[in-house]
Amino acid sequence: MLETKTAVEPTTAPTPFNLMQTLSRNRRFLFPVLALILILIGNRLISPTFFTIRVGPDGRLIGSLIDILNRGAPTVLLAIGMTLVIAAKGIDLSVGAVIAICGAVAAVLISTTTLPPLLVIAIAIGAGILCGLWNGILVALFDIQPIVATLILMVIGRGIAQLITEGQITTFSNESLEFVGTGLIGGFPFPIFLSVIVVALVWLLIRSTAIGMLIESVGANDRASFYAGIDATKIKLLVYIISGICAAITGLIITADIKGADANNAGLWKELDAILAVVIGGTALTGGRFYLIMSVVGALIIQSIQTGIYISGLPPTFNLIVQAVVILAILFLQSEDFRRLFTGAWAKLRRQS
Amino acid sequence: AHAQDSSGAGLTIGFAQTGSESGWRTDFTNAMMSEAEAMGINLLFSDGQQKQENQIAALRSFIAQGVDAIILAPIVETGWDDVLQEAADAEIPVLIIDRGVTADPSLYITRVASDFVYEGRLAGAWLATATADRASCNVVELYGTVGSSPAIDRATGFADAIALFPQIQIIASQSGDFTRSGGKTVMESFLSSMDPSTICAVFAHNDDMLIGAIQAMEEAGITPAVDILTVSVDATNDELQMLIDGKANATVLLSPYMGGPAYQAIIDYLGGAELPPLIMVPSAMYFQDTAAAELANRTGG
Amino acid sequence: MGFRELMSDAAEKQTPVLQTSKLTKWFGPVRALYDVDFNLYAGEVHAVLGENGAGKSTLVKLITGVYRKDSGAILLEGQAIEPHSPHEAQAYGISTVYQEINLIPTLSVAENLFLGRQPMRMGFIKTGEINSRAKALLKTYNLDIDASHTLSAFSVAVQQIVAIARGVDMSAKVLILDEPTSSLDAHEVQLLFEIMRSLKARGISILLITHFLNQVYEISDRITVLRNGEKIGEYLAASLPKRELVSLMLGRELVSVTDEGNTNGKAAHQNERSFLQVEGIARRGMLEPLDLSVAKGEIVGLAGLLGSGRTETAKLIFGVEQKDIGTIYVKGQKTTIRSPRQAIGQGFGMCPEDRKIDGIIPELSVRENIILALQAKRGWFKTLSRKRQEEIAVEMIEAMRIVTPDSTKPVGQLSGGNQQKVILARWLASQPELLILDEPTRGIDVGAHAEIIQLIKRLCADGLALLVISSELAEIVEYSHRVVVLRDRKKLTELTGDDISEQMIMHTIAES
Amino acid sequence: MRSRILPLIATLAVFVILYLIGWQRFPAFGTTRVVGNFLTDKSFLGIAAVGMTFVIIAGGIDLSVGSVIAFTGVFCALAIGQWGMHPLVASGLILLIGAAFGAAMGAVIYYFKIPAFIATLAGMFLARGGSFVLSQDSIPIDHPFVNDISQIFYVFPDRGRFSFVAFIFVVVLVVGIIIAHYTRFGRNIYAMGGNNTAALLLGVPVGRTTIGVYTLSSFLAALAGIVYALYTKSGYPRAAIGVELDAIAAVVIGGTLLTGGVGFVAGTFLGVMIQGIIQTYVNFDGTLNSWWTKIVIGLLLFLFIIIQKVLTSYRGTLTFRLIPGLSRPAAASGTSASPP
Ligand SMILES: Nc1ncnc2c1ncn2[C@@H]1O[C@H](COP(=O)(O)OP(=O)(O)OP(=O)(O)O)[C@@H](O)[C@H]1O
Ligand SMILES: Nc1ncnc2c1ncn2[C@@H]1O[C@H](COP(=O)(O)OP(=O)(O)OP(=O)(O)O)[C@@H](O)[C@H]1O
Ligand SMILES: [Mg+2]
Ligand SMILES: [Mg+2]
Repeated sequence: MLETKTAVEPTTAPTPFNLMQTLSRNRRFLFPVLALILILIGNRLISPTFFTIRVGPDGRLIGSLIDILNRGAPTVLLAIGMTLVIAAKGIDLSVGAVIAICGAVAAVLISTTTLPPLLVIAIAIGAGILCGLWNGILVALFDIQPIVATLILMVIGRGIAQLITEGQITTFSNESLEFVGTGLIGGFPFPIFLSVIVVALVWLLIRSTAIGMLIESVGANDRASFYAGIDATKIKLLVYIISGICAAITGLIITADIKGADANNAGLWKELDAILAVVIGGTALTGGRFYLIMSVVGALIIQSIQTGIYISGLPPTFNLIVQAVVILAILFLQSEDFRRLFTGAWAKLRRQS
Repeated sequence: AHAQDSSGAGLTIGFAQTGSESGWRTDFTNAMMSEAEAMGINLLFSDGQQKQENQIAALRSFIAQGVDAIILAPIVETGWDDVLQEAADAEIPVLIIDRGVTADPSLYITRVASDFVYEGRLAGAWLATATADRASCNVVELYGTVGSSPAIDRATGFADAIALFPQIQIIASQSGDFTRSGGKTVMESFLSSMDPSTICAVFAHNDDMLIGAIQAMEEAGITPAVDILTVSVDATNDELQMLIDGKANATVLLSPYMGGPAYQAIIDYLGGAELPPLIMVPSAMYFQDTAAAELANRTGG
Repeated sequence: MGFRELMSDAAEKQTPVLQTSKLTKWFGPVRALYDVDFNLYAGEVHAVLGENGAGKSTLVKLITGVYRKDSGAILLEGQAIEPHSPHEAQAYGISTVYQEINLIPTLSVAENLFLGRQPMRMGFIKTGEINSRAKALLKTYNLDIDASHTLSAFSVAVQQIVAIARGVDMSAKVLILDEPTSSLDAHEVQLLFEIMRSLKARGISILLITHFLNQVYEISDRITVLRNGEKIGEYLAASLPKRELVSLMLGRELVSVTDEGNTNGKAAHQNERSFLQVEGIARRGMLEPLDLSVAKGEIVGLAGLLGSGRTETAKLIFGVEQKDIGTIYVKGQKTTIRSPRQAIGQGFGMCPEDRKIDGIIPELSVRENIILALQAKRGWFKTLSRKRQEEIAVEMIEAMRIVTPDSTKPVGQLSGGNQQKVILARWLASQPELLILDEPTRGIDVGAHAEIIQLIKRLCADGLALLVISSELAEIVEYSHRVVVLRDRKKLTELTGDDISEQMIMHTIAES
Repeated sequence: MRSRILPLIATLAVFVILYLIGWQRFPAFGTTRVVGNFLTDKSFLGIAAVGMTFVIIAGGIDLSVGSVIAFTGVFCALAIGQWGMHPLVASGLILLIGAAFGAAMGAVIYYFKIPAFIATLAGMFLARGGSFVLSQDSIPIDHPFVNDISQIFYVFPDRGRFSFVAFIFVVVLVVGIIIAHYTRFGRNIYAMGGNNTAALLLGVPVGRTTIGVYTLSSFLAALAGIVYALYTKSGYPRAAIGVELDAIAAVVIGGTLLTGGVGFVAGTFLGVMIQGIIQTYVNFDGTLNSWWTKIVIGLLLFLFIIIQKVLTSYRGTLTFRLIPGLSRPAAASGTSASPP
């Protein structure tokens, strides 16, 4: 080669910039967590017993914090699948319908057949995989725009779920299946464990293999990924299938929780919660970089707002407005440009005084 | 329109249903369909999917097809004037079922309905008698879908009734969206955020929410119907079972069997009879001791 | 040249049309521009030169309001201005052609040319006139295309000409050209220079950024050299020898910019069995049947004018586009290649022409971009350990002298030339047997340019088969063992040995 | 040029085919009454969808339209019935409020870089919540002026009606097409959606245009709300739930790419009409119960999209997407711009 004097070294700035950099590096993680903490504190101000956890019968822990984790589990699960789908530049509007389908499948099978509960659960998850596969095929092979492709299943899916339950709430009584929704381990409701397990598994799948990077690559620039030899079709199929599985597990939880499949209402508008959680967590809807754990934080934020509204004593008429205002506040807090507006004003003030 | 004898055979009737948001609604739809079949009526069914505009479009389609009569289960009370006028112009009689409409009564032949406010009052009155001997009774309300007329009316009726009994207070009210999991979630958060022993009764705008709430109570170690009294509306089969099991106290019947009276009214009308402006389907209440008989009656018949 | 001296003397006395003083810009910890004073006088062509990442584009973007300056001032005709957006800069009379092609792929060529300045009648756009005016405008650039077609249907070169045509047509006081010629061949460049001269004559000042030093000397009056974000100096082009210029830019001597003599003496490879053999591949409207072979340890150059079908040939071989007919043999085995994935499986690698669209994954880090192809080749589960990834990345960053604070920086934030190096690094890391390079030196600075040519030769010596496309004939001539000449989407001939020379290639193209 | 209007032609073809099939099965399909119904029943959706078209072409999305429609209805009903405003004054006022609401969302999206999906989702919650706060009940609108207006219609030969609201829809459509293709604002919207960074560098006033496009969308949503209020003569806080999804579906069916930069207002009209046809078909059939209604609507939508895909895909055959980048080069290049 040529004579190799060290290449141009980027000059490093004095300390204040380093501080800025550390801040900006961790900004993505800092602000959602900060928002969650603020909301929890807000809830504590509304209800003095918010942080209190008492022990109920059969050792069940009862308290608002447990509620948030337990009730947040469905959103957490959906948000995980949705994060991957969004990272691959897609979106999955059908998760609500998939919840209904899988719940219906499980409830009908358990109440009308003698299949063992584990098999029923497996079949329900299989239904979720099928749904994901269908979405994936439409998006990856038929090249239909994700929002429309999944809209089709969103419409059809709820119809299918109603078809399975014939529009009734199919109730059942089976301890094993009920355990999925209401079981206890060490006083904690089982859905909490379920969501932790799924988060861990997906995390492992994504980070101990190359799949995470490949998803980000496909989502950020699918043409360049194509040139680099990445099989985008498979990646897209995979993310929709994972989303389908997450929705299926959510469907099982929701169904087991009320010991019945409510095809009409199970998971209704849940897709919006999931998308919101992903975005609050910092993953861009335009695909690319994703932040799995932050999506979980996002889901918990949404559930904390919801629980806060329940305990606030405010008339239900105000629910939506409160939600909108809190969510906007969080997004503003996260927006660098918004913060700059204030830091700028503050700096000016300080300079004047 | 045809001149008809008293059987409905050969009539084509369009039925614009609101949607399929609950088990009760499905019962109602099924009852409408099976009753039509029994009477030999050709029923054109349209599911409005919770949207008034879809229902209006359905009515317009029925008019364009030239059906003999239209039955409308309006999702909301207002906004039907123009399309009802169109039907009148096309000389197609319209019958309103379930919820009411604000349109000029001359635009429809009659309304077959139950009264949501009355249901709320019944529930309130029952609670007042059940707690007559208590010094105070704090009620939590499981509100239906915000802005829907059954929720608004049942809340109003209940509030009217308990206003006469100062010892009864609503201490919390949240929307469970008429769903089971909604009811369970809201009840759960009530139980976590307040001392359960301060709650005397729960009033749910429908049975599904109550069933969810009962599960929440059981999980929190509270005995429903004993520690906390319950009253709700609909009298679905699942709720009757709860009554039989002693997990609930009372439910107000909202009958899904409105098709028969409705078809009969149309046949009468086409035959030239005068109709009363409102045909009420009887309301009733079921308790722990009367539920079993009703359930047997339903599943048997 | 007395004329130039005279002109610049005159310039010294007048106030500059455009002036920056102590302009500074930080990107986090990276100092992209520091205390730069820059003067652009009326009616001059002023070249801004420097290595990749020296801060040239940053200077441009500060002037046009894409970035906000940290400190310093920008003056237009003596008045301080503070453009907040390119829109405002345009209103000041500053028109810019940015480094990467920045046009709207989904709009038609004509609409791109007249976006924001469409001919109007009573508040409404005269659509018909846009197309006819576009056609007329492109005629002056010797481009005879249907301007009502969507821009994305055209090659990079055409898009670049469109961008230039738009910028030039809009220029009022100042025209800024950031590497306008990176995809153009000599003919187009001459055309552009002619147009620049006529603009100059009309008193319009031109800021030119380029890595082609010959072009600098041909057209510019004055040179400002940037290095590492700082201004090294301002010189009259006529009085600055090229060698000195290079060392000013690099901050060191450049040993043997072109190490003399080409490598094509080694015709021995001819006899070896080809690694890749292509027979009669063609696709309607894209390429006429073409034969080609590349052996290991051999460099085959593809030469031709713009639109001659070089990129298409590469795309068909690499499976980016599907061929209608023809066969591809790899190591004598007949193979089907329907996607880059399959091509990579056969040991191919391809560095595409359009780095922004087909090359970089802007959000991913330098490290991830570098190991991407290698990882894709290994599949989902055979992951490279983080440590190994880091090693590869660091090795490549050093070997290719990629200017980046560390391997975690998103590639989208690197300077254009460094992005190009990252893509090259990606393919080298994937350890291919055959490397197809489409314009590998596009946007690369002089120092790196020489390095990349060295690299190509070294790879060849290491036994790689290389198929290289370049618009720079000198470059092709320097390293190719064989040169395939294309014209009008057809292979004209194949030159070998001593026949390989710029004159011969030009001659072949011009003849027939 | 031809390749760009191909989706539009394909959509038109599918529309015609569907219509003919409908006509074949139900002779009433051919009457002007059904055609008039199409226009009238879908007018509010159509108006909102025109606004949505612009937003989507600009590369954004607006989830607030359904809520804005509801808010408008409730506001008008209260303004006319309780605050004693003249309907024209109330309409003018709500159009202003709508436009301001859209401008606010646009500003939040542009200045604070909050994704459109989320900013407008918050807008959706706000507007819906606002309508609940104004009133929980549905409120009838009873005003002689409103009654007169809703009696304006042109009667076709066999009793079909071309109503006043349908007239507004058609006017909005024509104005929309003109804005999209014959104004700088319109072309800037296309440019922004094609490649936001490049548009900025080319001197498109991106901030102004972003705010403008959401203003336009909310303005049209408010207009759709007025039309809806006229259509139902009432205001209802739960009205038009989910209309944004219908509008998005109409826009996309009409050949507009959700990735931005490509699309037609006229296509949106076809998209709306296709939804109308599917709905009318299901209504005429009358034998589908609630769940089969959903399944059939979804399947017809699916079928339609597949036919459209086949008609527009290269060489007329269904090209499976084995080569992801190439089937949509515009979309890919539009989004891979490096950050400024
Ligand atoms: N948006 C950005 N964010 C962070 N760093 C940036 C950004 N844009 C440029 N830089 C950094 O600023 C420095 C100067 O970049 P610039 O693009 O001005 O170089 P250049 O002289 O134009 O190089 P080239 O010849 O390769 O185009 C580089 O180190 C680059 O990494
Ligand atoms: N000067 C020109 N006039 C008209 N059309 C041109 C011109 N240059 C290129 N084109 C068009 O651009 C399209 C793509 O050709 P392309 O430029 O990619 O070929 P190429 O040989 O790879 O050239 P390069 O690699 O220099 O871009 C062709 O359809 C061609 O007609
Ligand atoms: Mg540059
Ligand atoms: Mg090329």
